[in-house]
Amino acid sequence: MRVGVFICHCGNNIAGTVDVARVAEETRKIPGVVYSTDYMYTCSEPGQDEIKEAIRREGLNRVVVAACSPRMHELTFRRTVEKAGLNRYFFEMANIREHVSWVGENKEANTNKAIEAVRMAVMKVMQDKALYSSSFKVNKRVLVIGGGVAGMQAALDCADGGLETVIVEKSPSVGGMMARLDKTFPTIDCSICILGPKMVDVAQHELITLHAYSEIEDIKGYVGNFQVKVRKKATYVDWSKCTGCGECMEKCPGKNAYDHFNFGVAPTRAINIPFPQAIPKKAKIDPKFCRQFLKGKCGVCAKVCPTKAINYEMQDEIVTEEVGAIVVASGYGLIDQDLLPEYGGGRYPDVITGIQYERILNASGPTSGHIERPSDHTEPKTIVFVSCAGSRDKSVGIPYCSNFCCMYIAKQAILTKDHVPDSQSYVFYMDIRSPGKGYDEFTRRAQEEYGARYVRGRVSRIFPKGKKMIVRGADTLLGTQVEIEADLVVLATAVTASPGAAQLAEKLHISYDTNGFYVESHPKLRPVETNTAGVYLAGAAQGPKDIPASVSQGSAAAAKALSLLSKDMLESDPAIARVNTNACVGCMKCVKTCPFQAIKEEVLRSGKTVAQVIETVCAGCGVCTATCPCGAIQLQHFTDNQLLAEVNALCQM
Amino acid sequence: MNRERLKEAVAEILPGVDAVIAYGQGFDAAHGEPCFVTKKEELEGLILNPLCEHNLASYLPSRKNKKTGVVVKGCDSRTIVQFLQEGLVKRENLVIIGVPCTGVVSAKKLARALDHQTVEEVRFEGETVIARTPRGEKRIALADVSPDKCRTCRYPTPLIYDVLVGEPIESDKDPAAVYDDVRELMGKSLEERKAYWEKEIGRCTRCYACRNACPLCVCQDSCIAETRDPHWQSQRSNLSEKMMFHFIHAIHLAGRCTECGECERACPMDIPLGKLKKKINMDMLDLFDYVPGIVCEDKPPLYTFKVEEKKIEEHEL
Amino acid sequence: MSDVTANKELRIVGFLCNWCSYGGADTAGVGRFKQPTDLRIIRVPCSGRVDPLLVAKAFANGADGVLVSGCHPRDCHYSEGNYYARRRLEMLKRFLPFIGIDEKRFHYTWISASEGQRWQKTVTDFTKRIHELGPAGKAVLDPADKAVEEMAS
Amino acid sequence: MEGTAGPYDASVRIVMKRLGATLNDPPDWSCCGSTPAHAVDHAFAAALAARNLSIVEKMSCATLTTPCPSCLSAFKKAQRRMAKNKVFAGEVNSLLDAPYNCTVTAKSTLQVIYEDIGLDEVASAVTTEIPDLKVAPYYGCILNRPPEVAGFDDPENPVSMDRVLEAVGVKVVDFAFKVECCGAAFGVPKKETVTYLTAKVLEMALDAGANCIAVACPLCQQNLDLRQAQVNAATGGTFNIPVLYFSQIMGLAYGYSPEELGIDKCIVSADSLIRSRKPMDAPVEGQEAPKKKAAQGE
Repeated sequence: MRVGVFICHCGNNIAGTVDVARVAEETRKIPGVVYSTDYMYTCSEPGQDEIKEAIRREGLNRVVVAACSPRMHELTFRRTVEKAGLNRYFFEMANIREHVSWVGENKEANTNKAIEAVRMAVMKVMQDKALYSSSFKVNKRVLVIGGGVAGMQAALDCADGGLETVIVEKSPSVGGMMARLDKTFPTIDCSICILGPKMVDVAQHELITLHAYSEIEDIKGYVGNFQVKVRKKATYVDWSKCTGCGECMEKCPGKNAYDHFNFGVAPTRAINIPFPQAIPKKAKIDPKFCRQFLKGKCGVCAKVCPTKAINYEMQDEIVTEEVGAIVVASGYGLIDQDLLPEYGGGRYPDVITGIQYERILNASGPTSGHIERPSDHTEPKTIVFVSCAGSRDKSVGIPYCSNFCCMYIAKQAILTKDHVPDSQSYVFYMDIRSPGKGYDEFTRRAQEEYGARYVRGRVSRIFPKGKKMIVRGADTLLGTQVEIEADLVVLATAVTASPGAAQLAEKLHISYDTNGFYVESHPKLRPVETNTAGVYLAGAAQGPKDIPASVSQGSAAAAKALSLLSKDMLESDPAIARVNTNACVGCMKCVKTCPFQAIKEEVLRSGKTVAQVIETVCAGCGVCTATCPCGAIQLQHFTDNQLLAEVNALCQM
Repeated sequence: MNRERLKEAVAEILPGVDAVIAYGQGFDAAHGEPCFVTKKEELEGLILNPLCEHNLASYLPSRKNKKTGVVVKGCDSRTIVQFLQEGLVKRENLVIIGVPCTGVVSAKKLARALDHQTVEEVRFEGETVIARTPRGEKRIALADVSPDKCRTCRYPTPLIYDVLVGEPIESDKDPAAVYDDVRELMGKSLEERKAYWEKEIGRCTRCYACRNACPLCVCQDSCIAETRDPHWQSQRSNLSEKMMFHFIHAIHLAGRCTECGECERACPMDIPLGKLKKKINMDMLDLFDYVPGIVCEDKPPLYTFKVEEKKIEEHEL
Repeated sequence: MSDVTANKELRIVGFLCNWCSYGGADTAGVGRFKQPTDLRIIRVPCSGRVDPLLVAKAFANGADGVLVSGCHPRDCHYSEGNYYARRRLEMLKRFLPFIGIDEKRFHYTWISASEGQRWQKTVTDFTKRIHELGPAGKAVLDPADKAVEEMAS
Repeated sequence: MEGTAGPYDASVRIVMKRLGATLNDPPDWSCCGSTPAHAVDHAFAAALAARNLSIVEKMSCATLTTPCPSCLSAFKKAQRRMAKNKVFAGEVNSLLDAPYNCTVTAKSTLQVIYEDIGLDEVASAVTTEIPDLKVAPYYGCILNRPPEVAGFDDPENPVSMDRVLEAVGVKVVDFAFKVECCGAAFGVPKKETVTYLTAKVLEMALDAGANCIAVACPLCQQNLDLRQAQVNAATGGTFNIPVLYFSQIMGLAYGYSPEELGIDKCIVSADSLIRSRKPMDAPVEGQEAPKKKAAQGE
């Protein structure tokens, strides 16, 4: 056994609070260690060359690097030792930066801690076994969850890259939030006009399969080979027949169905096509409002449908898709007004949310683009915008900034002036957050060219007075209380994780933060990857994002999927469970506890029954190893002996 | 306990099985021992009395695929139920002869009561044991020489059987008292408990008799107390290694031990090994409302989980 | 081990799952959240990998405290590992005092990769607790041991 | 309570009695400390409140109820802080002859009626209807705020009083200033503030179509009622809207006389409104009608 140890200064990051020279010197005394040195930046190219050189010069067959976290550079150094001809698993890292130099103040204690961390790594590396990854075929198809702009971008990029792509969208049409917007900042170009073509591309691309009005039921498998069950929810309309003529919607007597697309600004029909540009442009019935379902008699749509597409007996259908990579672009949600009782909590019709206002501004919206008060359909002259309605407010449980409200409020103020020239907009804000190309100029235009009055302060209460809504708030710049008699109040309600985000995360085995947004595997360097191989993030599912950011992340996720699936075979991680058939007594307790059903019973020629690991299915958690009473099933690279070596290194008797 | 009816029952099933595991007379009058009956002629050797202390179910996993008949007392039957829970035996390969039991004799306790004299004859009159030694006859109450498990026995009648020899018996023991011995020890201070086990386990010779006798020690020859890979412990016979061995045994039996008492019966050093497992059983009952070896359909608690654990709370620092 | 630290420090072993808690400890490092230096970290893929016997072994070898930390329930990278861990470790925590090991010396908890501060607090509080309890003290030597030690010396 | 708020005291006792709840006065109760005390010293303020709580503990009553929100929050604050902070609790108890062990909880009378007695009970006792009455329920600033202390009803849009009054068959208007500050506390130092704030509340009540304001706080009652003249003088307004305790309105609905309920003591007379009251025709319907309203209420 010839172990070489390399202690990294990491500039001053480690050397500042750890006596690296002494660590190297103490390490040299450990039996088995034949070479030990310290180096300024071990991860740098010369640093890595130094390692390769030492392996040759000193004939090392095991290597330990004491530096940063293995989560940072383990892979780097594994490649290094491999280049020098060692098996990549004959390498261990001692984390003396994140776990030592950065968190301990006493240099002597740190140094001592570092020495022991290294001793531990040395003991482990001496127990390490050579491991060889086997390769397996990948399924060159991609699943995109969510048909918003991020999801569509990802899907189109993947498909253009030649990969079959499946989109699962939970609402009846793709387009997501962007399809609902009127104009987009900072260019004021028509949202649906620039999104529409993308939606059409999605529909027409021969490599894209779209499951609209569908949800993820269950996901099994692993990178390269996922099996996904998709629940196609019953629309009660046979979409293979439906031409989207809209005849049914015309005649439907169920006139007050809740309009999800318009966020309830106005009612829609029980059978409806969400919006003119919908993709697919198909009708669906909302049983909650359909007379046929409520009263058991009506059938008007069935009568008028020219293609006889209506089917009241329709049931949910489960289809299975096999894919190699998954892009999660499930989008975001918005808080309900009831969380804001001081603003009326939804009791006042003329206090609406930003997204509702978008629909009112929108030419294809319920008011055909005429700005009116929901209460009496009159044209408002004084409009007050309240930013941070819930955002940056611990008492509502939302500590974070919703990212794009400042910008769309400025946009809506500008559009309001366009629609109603004699109107006056007020904007209550905490801070104007407009860090983006042309963004700050845009908010200034809203103020300077369109005369929107910006009031720095929070709104304490909104209440009705006659036909008006009184908005009372603080003007922290004037240091006084202000009251504005508004005709219409628009709340920039806080952005949240999309409903059901947590359940989806559990199906995907990815993690989500305290606010329900999905967690990327590194905040800076791996922003679209998750900790589950083959699953990537795009759009606001990972955190509040505006359109350009969502689109770029969509493309980024697609790039990741493309590069993953550019290979025909993937290398399996050899750090999985193995059974020592001599030791296995066939009690099959491991089978009972394996979270992945990766262990099966097998009868050897000798007639002995033993456990057998299905290599491609095993994810390497090691629950089986902790279950096995006779230590017959061992998680490679984390075997009992390897962990015991570390324990013994720490606590000698 | 009716020997004649047992012989009939064994004779009846014998043709259909590979062997019937029953009790025969041991090396002296004070001991019973397991005996494998394969032929009618061997029936005469059978005994059925309080000397039938062993848990014969222990042999079953090694005969998983052989059709086997077995004689079990109430306590022993729980072992079979546990085997079935864990899939260690096949029900269809078992013919179970159950015998309701009013308590057995601990050979060790009897020897002690007779001051380790040679035993020439042992008779039973109801609840009394009459033993003849060179010093003459001695009458001893069965309760005084029965193993601890009998004193809190809740299941005198087997929980699972194909044939029942004798009439079912109801337990007259208090269910609450089962874990009194554990509670008593827990009542002591940490230091006292430490000292207690250092004294008890200090006597251990690492002969592994307890492990070999244990019906639920599935590993047998690949026990990690002896292997090098994984190398959990050295062969040194010092206290911490002894402790470690018994720790292993206890943890491996967590939520599985049916408290048949074989470990204590087999231990030449009289170490109260049952207590270790009973403590964990007590916690399993409290945490998961689970008692090993009662219901065949149960799942041992450590091989399953609930997303919301009612009884497990986060521990504060 | 240098005498100074030898006298000051106690031996605390931490088993951390790679995906959440080890990441949480990294996050604490990146945030420069200062911590006591006693604890040593052993990285495992999942809290479900932590065999109760590993904890027992650490104590048998003279550890003064053992900490196990995994992903929060529902958030396990392997979806179920920490559920098994929870049952095993709870069983262990209740068993330790029976054989004379103070259950306060053993703690298991859930810390996510984003909870650097929570990690800092856990390490600080647990280390404080162990120092309040003092050294665990080795099992008394029995003759077998004495003999070996004499031979050694 | 027996002083300026006599009518509140009387009406609450009558109503609770009618609803079959027994009220035991704590023997030798003392001042709760209210607003002034905590300005001096927190432990001292808490002690004043805790003293009463500990007396009630000895009476082996589960809850201490007070109609006055100010007392209530004094009690609840003491209770909360002592339960959360053992050190503080020790400090406070050292000031008391008998320690308070945080076993009894303080509740406002409104809360007891709304949660413990229940709307059905409330409705079933109704015997009289008052058709002309249109009430604006005014909860005041501290009855259910701060939420973590009060732990009752919505801090911004409370509804308990609305429901209770609806249950006794009274028309309740949607009132936006339920928890608006009436400025009472500034009565002495800054009169113009009070008149300004009070005017807003009164005005909003009228705008909302109310002809009467219901309150659950002696200070609010006194302020809104007593100061209307001042307000009119200061703002040139013509306010003349009666301000009644919710308990007084309940009393009327239960058929008690204005005198018993101390309504005659109001500065702004309520006679014109309550003249309209008449007994329910048949007792059966009399039972029915309010029940229905109660149902709507929920």
